[in-house]
Amino acid sequence: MMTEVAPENDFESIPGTYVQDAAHYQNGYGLNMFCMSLNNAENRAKFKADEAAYIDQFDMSPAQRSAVLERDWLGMLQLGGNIYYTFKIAAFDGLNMQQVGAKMSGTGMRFEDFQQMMLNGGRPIDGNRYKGESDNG
Amino acid sequence: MMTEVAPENDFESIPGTYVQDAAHYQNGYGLNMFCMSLNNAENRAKFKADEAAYIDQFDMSPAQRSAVLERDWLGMLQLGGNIYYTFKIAAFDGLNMQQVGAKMSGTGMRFEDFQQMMLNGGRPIDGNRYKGESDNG
Amino acid sequence: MAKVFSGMGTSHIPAVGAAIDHGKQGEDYWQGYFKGLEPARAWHAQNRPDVVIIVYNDHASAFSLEQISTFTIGVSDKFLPADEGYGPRKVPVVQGHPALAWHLVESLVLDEFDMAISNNMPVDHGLTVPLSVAYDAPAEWPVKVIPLCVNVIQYPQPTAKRCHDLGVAIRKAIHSYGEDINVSIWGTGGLSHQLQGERAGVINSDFDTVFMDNLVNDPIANTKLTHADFIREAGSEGIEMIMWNIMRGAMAPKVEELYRFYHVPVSNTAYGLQILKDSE
Amino acid sequence: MAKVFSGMGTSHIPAVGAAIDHGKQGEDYWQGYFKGLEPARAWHAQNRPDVVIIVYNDHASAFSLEQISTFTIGVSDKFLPADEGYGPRKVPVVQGHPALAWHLVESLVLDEFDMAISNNMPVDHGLTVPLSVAYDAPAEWPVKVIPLCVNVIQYPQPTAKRCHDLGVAIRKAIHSYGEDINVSIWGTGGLSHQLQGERAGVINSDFDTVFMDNLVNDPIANTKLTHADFIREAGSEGIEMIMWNIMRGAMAPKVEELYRFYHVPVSNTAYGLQILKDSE
Ligand SMILES: [Fe+3]
Ligand SMILES: [Fe+3]
Repeated sequence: MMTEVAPENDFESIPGTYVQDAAHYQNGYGLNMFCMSLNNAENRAKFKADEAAYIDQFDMSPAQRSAVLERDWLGMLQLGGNIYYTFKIAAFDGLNMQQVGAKMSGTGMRFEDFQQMMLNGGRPIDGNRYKGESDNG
Repeated sequence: MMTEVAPENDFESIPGTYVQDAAHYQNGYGLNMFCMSLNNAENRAKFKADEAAYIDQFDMSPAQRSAVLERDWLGMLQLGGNIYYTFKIAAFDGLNMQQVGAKMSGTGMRFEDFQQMMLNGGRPIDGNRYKGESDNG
Repeated sequence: MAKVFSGMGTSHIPAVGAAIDHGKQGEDYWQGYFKGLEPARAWHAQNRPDVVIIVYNDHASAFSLEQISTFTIGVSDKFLPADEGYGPRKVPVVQGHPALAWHLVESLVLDEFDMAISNNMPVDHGLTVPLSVAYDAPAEWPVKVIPLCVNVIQYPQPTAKRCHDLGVAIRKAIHSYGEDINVSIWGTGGLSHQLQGERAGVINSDFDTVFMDNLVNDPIANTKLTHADFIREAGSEGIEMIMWNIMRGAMAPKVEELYRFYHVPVSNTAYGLQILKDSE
Repeated sequence: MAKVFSGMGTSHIPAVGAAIDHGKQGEDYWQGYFKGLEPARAWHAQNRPDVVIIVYNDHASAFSLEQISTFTIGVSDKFLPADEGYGPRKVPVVQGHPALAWHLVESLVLDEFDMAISNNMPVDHGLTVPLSVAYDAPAEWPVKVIPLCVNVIQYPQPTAKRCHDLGVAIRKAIHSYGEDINVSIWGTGGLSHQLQGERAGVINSDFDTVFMDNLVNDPIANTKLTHADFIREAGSEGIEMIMWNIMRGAMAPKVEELYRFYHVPVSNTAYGLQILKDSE
């Protein structure tokens, strides 16, 4: 984008967060449209029958393709995926949002630990507002 | 509609004009969606093969159905049709906008007369602003 | 003439719908949550409007990245539960109110809100979970519904101020509708939550509390929050809170808070519920 | 920084496209019309912007009654000619400018315009005829294009004032775009015409002339016209003229009129063309 970001919309400084801005939209378009296609039961059956063949219909990069096939949840976000879309794959796999949450933490966090963190009141906001403030833990 | 019309948007007083408002939208929805389907070449082929069977797919009243099959151009508008939509049927029939214009005039106007009226500067606005002002001629 | 009957803010967490649909309300995890809903449900049982405008967002169910509208009003007479990836929720079809919906569209566009109109809009958990929150699992929903779908996913979302102003214009539109009916408005989504990324799971109860306090006493304060404020403080999906501003804008300048319930966690989210009524 | 290079108003009558596509420019009916375009085409040959924002309406080609957005910006890198019922026009694919398009979306939404975004938007005669007017029939269009699609079919259309204000906000957005490029804006559609009903064929040259005069000297006067004014005075499809207000709003408060051409009839329509440039 050849444009100046309004200072109040500096998302770059927020840690561990992939904002759905124009660049993200453009990078993730094909990936997210694939995810959305799983709203349809017929499409889910096709994906189930042959994942690799099914996703070949969509305009996705090799890295996006692998991230989907390997269920690299964090990688999908980094490659333009949006959680509301990529969660369609999690639903397909029978995973819930906390299971996916643990996998996206990028620290090898176990589901049980993520679950306990939520029961304890969630990931603390203190230390997690700005990059470099902490380890997002 | 259970709502008062802002006085500046009193369209009822305009002669020979079917404004695409909420009531028109609701009345004409199925008819207009049928018309729009003719944007697709496969659909045009199906409509060509059997007009009556093709339009049965759409949610249209018997009166709308007949108006389409009989090419009652004014009737279609009175039943909720919008000219941008119903003109798809004219395009299908190979008619141009002046031919349809003549047919909609509701006075049995011939195409040649409509054409000449346009060459003479169009239908005059004077006498055609308010219902009852003139015969819209 | 129609009047504004009540306002409600509520999160629309899909897990709440799943808990109700699969009869889990009695489980340890859910008991405290559903107990907190009881007073709200009792109030809703006694205080039933004719129509509810549900301000919600679609979660890649009806609308994709192909076509994103800032504000969309559903003008159909019915809205089917959407298949979000695991089959549609087995909840009643939502009955619309086309006459009021069209009146809203007319009034809002003439008031310089650039609305989109949809006649075919399957509704996902964003809309149906709030109905379950209020009415549990009836055979038919007891109210008619006008869906008002807001883009909260794609930056740039409408600003917090624009959302409040839309609410103010909705109030004006309701008050100019000629039939004597009661219209409620619900703002849904939030409160603080982040579903995605290394920061997934972030919760900011202080922010949520101040936001709900401001909705009662100082709604204009909530219109000054920027996109980055929401995303940084309330998590990337916490920005759904802008939809509560639309609800609040449609209420009188002074309101009474009839009930508040706040519960952490529900799934990865801070759950909030607030029932508001115009002050006399 | 980018700047506003020029503005143009032009009708977008499909018959003009058909005349060009089928080589009828020499026929008696068309000679006077195409002669009147010559100075405009000569000017466009010498004065080429990098990008043109084409404000137009879709005619039941890309969008149906199912989903109607007030203002839609096309953010794709290309836009295919639409099949309007007789196969797509055989004109070049329209090349987009996603970076500027997204900048417009961001700037406009933050300025409280409730835009819709489309990534898949075949373009009909509303957009391609103005390109043919300016550039005839080249192998590739010589400019990149950002389509800005306006609802002019379904009441309530945006008001004449809202359209002007959108233009003003577009000017601000262009001026805040970081690349040194020239951006033109075209308002299309109109002038007076009514395609439908017993009053089909109505033309109001006095109204058209005053409207074009006002675009030069008193653009605010054109923002005071109501929906009924346009429909009554300029015909039911004459309301397309609101799109010229968007163009005018994006120009400086004072403009110079470089060229005007007015011709009746083209098909059932009064054809108008006006090229404007900011005054120094
Ligand atoms: Fe949500
Ligand atoms: Fe047009």
